[in-house]
Amino acid sequence: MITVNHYIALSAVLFVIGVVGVLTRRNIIIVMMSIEIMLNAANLLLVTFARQSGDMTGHVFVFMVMAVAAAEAARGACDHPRVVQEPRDGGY
Amino acid sequence: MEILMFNLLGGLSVALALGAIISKRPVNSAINLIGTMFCLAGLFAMQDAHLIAALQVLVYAGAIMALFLFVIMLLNVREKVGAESRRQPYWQLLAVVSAGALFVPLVTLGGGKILKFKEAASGFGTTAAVGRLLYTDYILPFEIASVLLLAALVGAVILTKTKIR
Amino acid sequence: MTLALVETAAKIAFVFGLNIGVFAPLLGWVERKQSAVMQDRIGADRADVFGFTIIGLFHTMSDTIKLIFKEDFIPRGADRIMHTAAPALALIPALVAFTVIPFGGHYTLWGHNVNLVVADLDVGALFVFAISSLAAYGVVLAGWSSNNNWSFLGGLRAAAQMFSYEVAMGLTIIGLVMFYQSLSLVTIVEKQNEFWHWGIIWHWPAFILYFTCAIAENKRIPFDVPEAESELVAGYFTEYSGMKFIMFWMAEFVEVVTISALCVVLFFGGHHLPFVTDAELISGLGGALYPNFANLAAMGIGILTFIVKVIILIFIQMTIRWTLPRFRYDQVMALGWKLVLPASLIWIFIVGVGILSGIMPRP
Amino acid sequence: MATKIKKIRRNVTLTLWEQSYVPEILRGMYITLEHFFINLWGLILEFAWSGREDRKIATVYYPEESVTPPPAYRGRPVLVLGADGNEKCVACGLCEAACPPQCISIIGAERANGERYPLRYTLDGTRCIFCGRCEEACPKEAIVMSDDWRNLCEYDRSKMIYEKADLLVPEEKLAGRLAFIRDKAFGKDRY
Repeated sequence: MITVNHYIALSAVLFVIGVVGVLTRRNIIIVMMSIEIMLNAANLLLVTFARQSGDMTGHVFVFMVMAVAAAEAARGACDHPRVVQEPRDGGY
Repeated sequence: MEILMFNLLGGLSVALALGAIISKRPVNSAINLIGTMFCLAGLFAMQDAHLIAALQVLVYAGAIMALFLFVIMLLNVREKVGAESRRQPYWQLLAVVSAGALFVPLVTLGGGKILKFKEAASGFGTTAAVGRLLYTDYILPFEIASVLLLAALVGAVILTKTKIR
Repeated sequence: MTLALVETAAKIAFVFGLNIGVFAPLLGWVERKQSAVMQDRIGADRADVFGFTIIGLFHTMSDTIKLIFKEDFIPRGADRIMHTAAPALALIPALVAFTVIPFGGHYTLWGHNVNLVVADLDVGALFVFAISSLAAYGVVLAGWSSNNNWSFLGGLRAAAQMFSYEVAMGLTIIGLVMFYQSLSLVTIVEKQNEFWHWGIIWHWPAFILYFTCAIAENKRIPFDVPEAESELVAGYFTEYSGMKFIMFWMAEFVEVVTISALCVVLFFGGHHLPFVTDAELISGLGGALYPNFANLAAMGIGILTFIVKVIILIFIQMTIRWTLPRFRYDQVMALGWKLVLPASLIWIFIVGVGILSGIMPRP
Repeated sequence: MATKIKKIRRNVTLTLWEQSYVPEILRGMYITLEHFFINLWGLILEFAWSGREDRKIATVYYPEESVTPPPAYRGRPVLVLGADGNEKCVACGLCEAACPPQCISIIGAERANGERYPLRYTLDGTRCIFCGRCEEACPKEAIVMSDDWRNLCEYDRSKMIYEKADLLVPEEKLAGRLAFIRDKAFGKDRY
């Protein structure tokens, strides 16, 4: 029987992986991907609690998180080539 | 059946996320992360969040990761071998400490209260239900999100243009 | 339970057999022979068995045999794992997208309710777009892992083109979704029961836009810049040979079929015959006397109608492929972002106005 | 001579009708489909009975059918064998001199009646460029370009050096080409 605790545990593990990735890697793209892992861990938790409480507000929040992540990725995608072209600000 | 699926998808997502932050080449880590997104989409679908599962594949695995992969491939052209230097040791210490701090509640989770799922109401998580919520109660955040995306779009265009006429 | 399993297995076998067994090899032949007949040539007709050539159909068999026994070559410096995985990554999404496409309606056979779709998802149309967006990965990784400049350029072009047209493709469907009030493809087909509710009647601009985007998404002529022979040797599959090479071709052909099937479902009423509703068809076949056989016959007619419509759309795609020259790369991107995307947004607005003012009666 | 200058518009501005793509695409598709259905009908007729002329087919089934080249076609150069059984060549050496890649070499001799004839006439097929200068230079219409385009390739280069016996072709087989040369050299269209 799957309980909410299973999902909380999984979400925590994923979040920790994301944190470790941000703190240990220096490649800015991998750092951004680690942030995506953390966002996804939060999304999983939101969906789980939405399901547990029977309230779909969590889904709406996940939707917003996805919109923010998409905006961030779009910004990052055009930012990275500029950072790499001028490496003195330590981006890469 | 459910527990088997959870173990499979959850284990796979953790393994792929680990692969994403460990692997040396950015392309490999991007591929691993796409796998993680897929597994999470499966987990969303297991919790009756059908729209969110489809959006997870469409937005995360389809669009965001594709953008990352695109950037990595463009940068790969002038990638130097071993370009990545190690962080300072205290960063790694901080990583270990923060990971440990987050694992404390995880360990105590087993001893705590066990929250069980209720039976989902019919129509839970479908496109119609979530859409209705989005367009009634949460219309303002929804519009703000759309403005945010528009701002990101315009910003991206301006950032990449070297000369603006 | 077991009956449902058997039914699902039969439907999956039907969809896979139709795509991999019938359409994919046959389209290779059609593409050669149709182009030949169109261009006043004779076309492939040399492979024969005991002197019979049956207008070149044996070429599909001989090609398959040839490709199986060809050397499977991986260039030095290529990423071996990605190079092997890329063709599968290109082929699988094209096949998976077909699972939510209904190729028939609901039928009652001996008390068992049969719904002719592998998976009736609530988010059907969204699922198709989500899966088809993944098809880009196979192409991009193929270009990247080959360690070849032509392949790499082809992969980059494919990535930019596919992601651009995906946006426009998603937006062209919004008008239809507003019209039919559902994302589920099964519901959309059910609402096209009457001929006057077919998507093409009200939404023909959306059909033109969608068809353009779909061809661009599939990287076929006139949008085949990622594999432009005269510029990049063969684009992203320059370094592929044997079965891996043919998997890209199969992916392309399966996508042709998927696009046509999706068009049929969204715009041409799916399995419905024009002017005949499902209930009329079943009663016309003697539904009162032999309900089971009438249902079975209606099912056969429905599947046949669906396949005929798909074949007509495939024929149109092939004709376009052999009629038009290739766009220049900047023209492709300009068409996508400056013409198709604004046009689809305007179309959404028009549909909204039409629905609210009651000009477009919703089914 | 007055040169006729045709003006070409380079920066064509399309009309709105043309810019909307779809009608023009449909027009193009109409043309291809017209060919398609005419040829498809011919294909069906060809299955029923041989109705090759019902198709617009421009290609031929090569090994079974082959094209007859027009008389102006320059194939393998051959020596003309006269009606009397002797070659017309008098071993004057003009073709040898005219040949740009110098693939012809002649050793002349004299018959008992004083007529000259080539004892050996060697034409190196690996070097011939099918220019037809030998034919133009020849005063006796003894070497002409035949319409033979099939026997030009060998697996071995040594087989491509043609001796006199390989080159001789009876006059009646070359009648078309000979008439064409005469017309070209002495007729109205002489250049």
